Amino acid sequence: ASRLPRLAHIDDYPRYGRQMILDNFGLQGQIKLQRASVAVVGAGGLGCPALQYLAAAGVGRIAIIDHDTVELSNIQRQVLHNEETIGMSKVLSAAAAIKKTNSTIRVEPICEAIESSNAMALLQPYDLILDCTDNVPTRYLLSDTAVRLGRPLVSGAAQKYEGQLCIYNFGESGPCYRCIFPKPPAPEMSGSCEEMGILGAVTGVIGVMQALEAIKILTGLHDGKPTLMLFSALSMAPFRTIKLRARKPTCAACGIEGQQLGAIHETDYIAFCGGPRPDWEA
Amino acid sequence: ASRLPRLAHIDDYPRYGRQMILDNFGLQGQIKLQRASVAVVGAGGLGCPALQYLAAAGVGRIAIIDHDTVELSNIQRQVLHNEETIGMSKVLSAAAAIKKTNSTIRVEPICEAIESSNAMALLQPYDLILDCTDNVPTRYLLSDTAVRLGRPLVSGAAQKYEGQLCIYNFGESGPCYRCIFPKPPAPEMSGSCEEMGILGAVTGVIGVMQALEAIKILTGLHDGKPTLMLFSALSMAPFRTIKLRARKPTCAACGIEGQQLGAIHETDYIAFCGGPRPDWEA
Amino acid sequence: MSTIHHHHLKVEFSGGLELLFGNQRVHTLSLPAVIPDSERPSPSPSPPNLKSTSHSTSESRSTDVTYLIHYLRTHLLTDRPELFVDGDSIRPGILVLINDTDWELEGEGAYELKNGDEIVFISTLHGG
Amino acid sequence: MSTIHHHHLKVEFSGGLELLFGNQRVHTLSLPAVIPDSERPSPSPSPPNLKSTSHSTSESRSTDVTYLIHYLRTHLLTDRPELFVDGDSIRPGILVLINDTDWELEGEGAYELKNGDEIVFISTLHGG
Ligand SMILES: [Zn+2]
Ligand SMILES: [Zn+2]
Repeated sequence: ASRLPRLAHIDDYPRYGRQMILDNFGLQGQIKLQRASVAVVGAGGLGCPALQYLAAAGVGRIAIIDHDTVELSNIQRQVLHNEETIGMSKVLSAAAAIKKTNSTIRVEPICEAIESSNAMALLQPYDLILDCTDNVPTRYLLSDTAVRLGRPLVSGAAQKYEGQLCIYNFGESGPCYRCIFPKPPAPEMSGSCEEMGILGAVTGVIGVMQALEAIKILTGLHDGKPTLMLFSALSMAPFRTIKLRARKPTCAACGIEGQQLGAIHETDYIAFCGGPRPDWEA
Repeated sequence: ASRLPRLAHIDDYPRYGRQMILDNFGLQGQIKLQRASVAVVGAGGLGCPALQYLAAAGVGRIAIIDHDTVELSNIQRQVLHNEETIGMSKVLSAAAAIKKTNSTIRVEPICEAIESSNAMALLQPYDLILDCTDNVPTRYLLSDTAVRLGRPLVSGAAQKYEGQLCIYNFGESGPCYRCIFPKPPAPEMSGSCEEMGILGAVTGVIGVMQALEAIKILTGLHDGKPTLMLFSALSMAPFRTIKLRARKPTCAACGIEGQQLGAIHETDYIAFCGGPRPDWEA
Repeated sequence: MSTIHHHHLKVEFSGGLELLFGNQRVHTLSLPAVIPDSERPSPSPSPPNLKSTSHSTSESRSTDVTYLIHYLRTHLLTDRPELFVDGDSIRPGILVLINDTDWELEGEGAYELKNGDEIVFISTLHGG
Repeated sequence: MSTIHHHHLKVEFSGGLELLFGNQRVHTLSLPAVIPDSERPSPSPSPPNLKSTSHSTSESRSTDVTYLIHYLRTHLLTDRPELFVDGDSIRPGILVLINDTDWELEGEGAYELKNGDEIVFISTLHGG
């Protein structure tokens, strides 16, 4: 007798009922989430809200990759950490919090700095990657790794009152980070080292949107069109969605062999301020 | 000697440093938050993320008003509750969670259903009200009460893949809920009783935005223009901001005496389905 | 007039209203820029003196939002008209937006449509 | 030509670029629709044969995004030009948007500006 696919636990039906009755979601959508694996790189201001909603929605396997420990200055926006977890590894603090939300999913805390030497191995097991980091070199590394592994990369960024959200390397023709930004910005414009400030709710909006986009991709609800969302918390119309170029045949990372311009250098990933271990406090 | 205003705890400087260095925020903004009081009505899908970011940002006094208990079906989106708090009062579950985030603020769990008989007394002590409820009668009640108390009302709503956000009764000329919707919608359109379904991250986006708007109002960062934000998670451009009418002189709730049309009836607040105690699961 | 000008419009429904329109959120329409009297909604007949003296004027009346609502009800609505209109006007609880602005700031039903206008009908949400 | 047509443009900076433009995010500009050769950026002179045969053509060249960048650098930039331009083009790490579309889909610098266009310059964010 043929067996219909079903959820792993009988309790999953009441737990996820509110989303399973949605149009085009259903039992099939829930099963897709249950079977999905997601790597969240960075357990800071973006990673915390993203992890909350991925775990609550029932994504079956979630990796949390970060090498930092919780500090008092994080609590203002990194909502999975709290006064009691100050000093603890961020991945353990975050993993404990989302396991309390959902004990039925597999949570994999990985307390390592992601670098060019380990990125492929760390990210290979996962269907989808969330970039919740806060520095330019790691953004290039994650994009290049997502291209090599053929994984979509849901990338969030936030500073001061502003945020950005983009899905890279998605579908047949979605661009990668290098397609849009072939060269890094001026170091003076990238305040990962100097202190720029951040309003917590701004990282909250972008982080939740990262979880939402990931859920849309995993359940097949995403339309696949490449867009960049800009958020500006103090503007009268705070959101703007931009239509983006397709993948560039000349892109050094994702272009067509023979047409590619330039090459990817290891040196691209060396943090240009403060040494090789960037601070992921996004 | 004149004493400059300062934060209550020496630890508040590292805790809130990332937002205090923002343009137009500063120590003054943090002191405004510390002195502010906010009532969050509904500790469900909207209330949970809103409470997280209000508490993390250092709002000095936060009331949580809800009469429900935590159920397994809530966990999919109500991120302050977890498997361990199933069966507990939502206000106690939420209060315990945000106290762990910030032990320096005053959290007031109020386990009561808000009704026309107690709304004025319950909400009078607070500078600002968040509507995180999920039914039409309570939305009218909160708007009318906000008008009578002269408080801004940051109102969020979400169902299925959609959300809405609006600030009512704000500033000199901001409209109230009745200015925009003088009469309730068709009961058939308001699925507070029947099950419409909701994607958790949609309530997350709207709830975080409610906290953000509240923080903007309390710190003086809001421009005061009346707008309605529409969110549609599956659209290519998911956010739309609408320019709204000013307060209506003819509004039964906030209009000018002598020009008002109609009157507010107690019966407006009787839930038209399922009895007088609406279910606040927003 | 020998040629009929048309306005191309984008009409969008949200907050559950799309369920009344074949569960389709976005519709593109082409409406004549000028509506003959015969096609206008006429629950209350025009006063006789106006009718007799201004035939050509009324023939050249521009297509407005009131006509659009009438048109949507007649041609696109697939379900339960009482949830969209209330007599000749829009049902309470529905907000009409003209190019991202509350229609009350634009003259409500009397707003004359232009080519490229975007009209949105939303039902207030309240849930979770 | 006896009258000079102007394009009214909205120019916006975000992602930190506003700091280079007097910390003002939104600027409204009025630029002539046609730019005389003399005012164009000329780091590399035109080839002589082109220059000699097409004087009237080049005089009627329309204002494009390349000229706008040159204009912004010359007239509005208050600080550190090397963070906005790199030689004659925009600095790496900055994305240009023309009416909410990536400029690469619109011809990049060669896009001819129209009245009412909205041009946004964003710097990629990376922080938290
Ligand atoms: Zn690429
Ligand atoms: Zn009113």
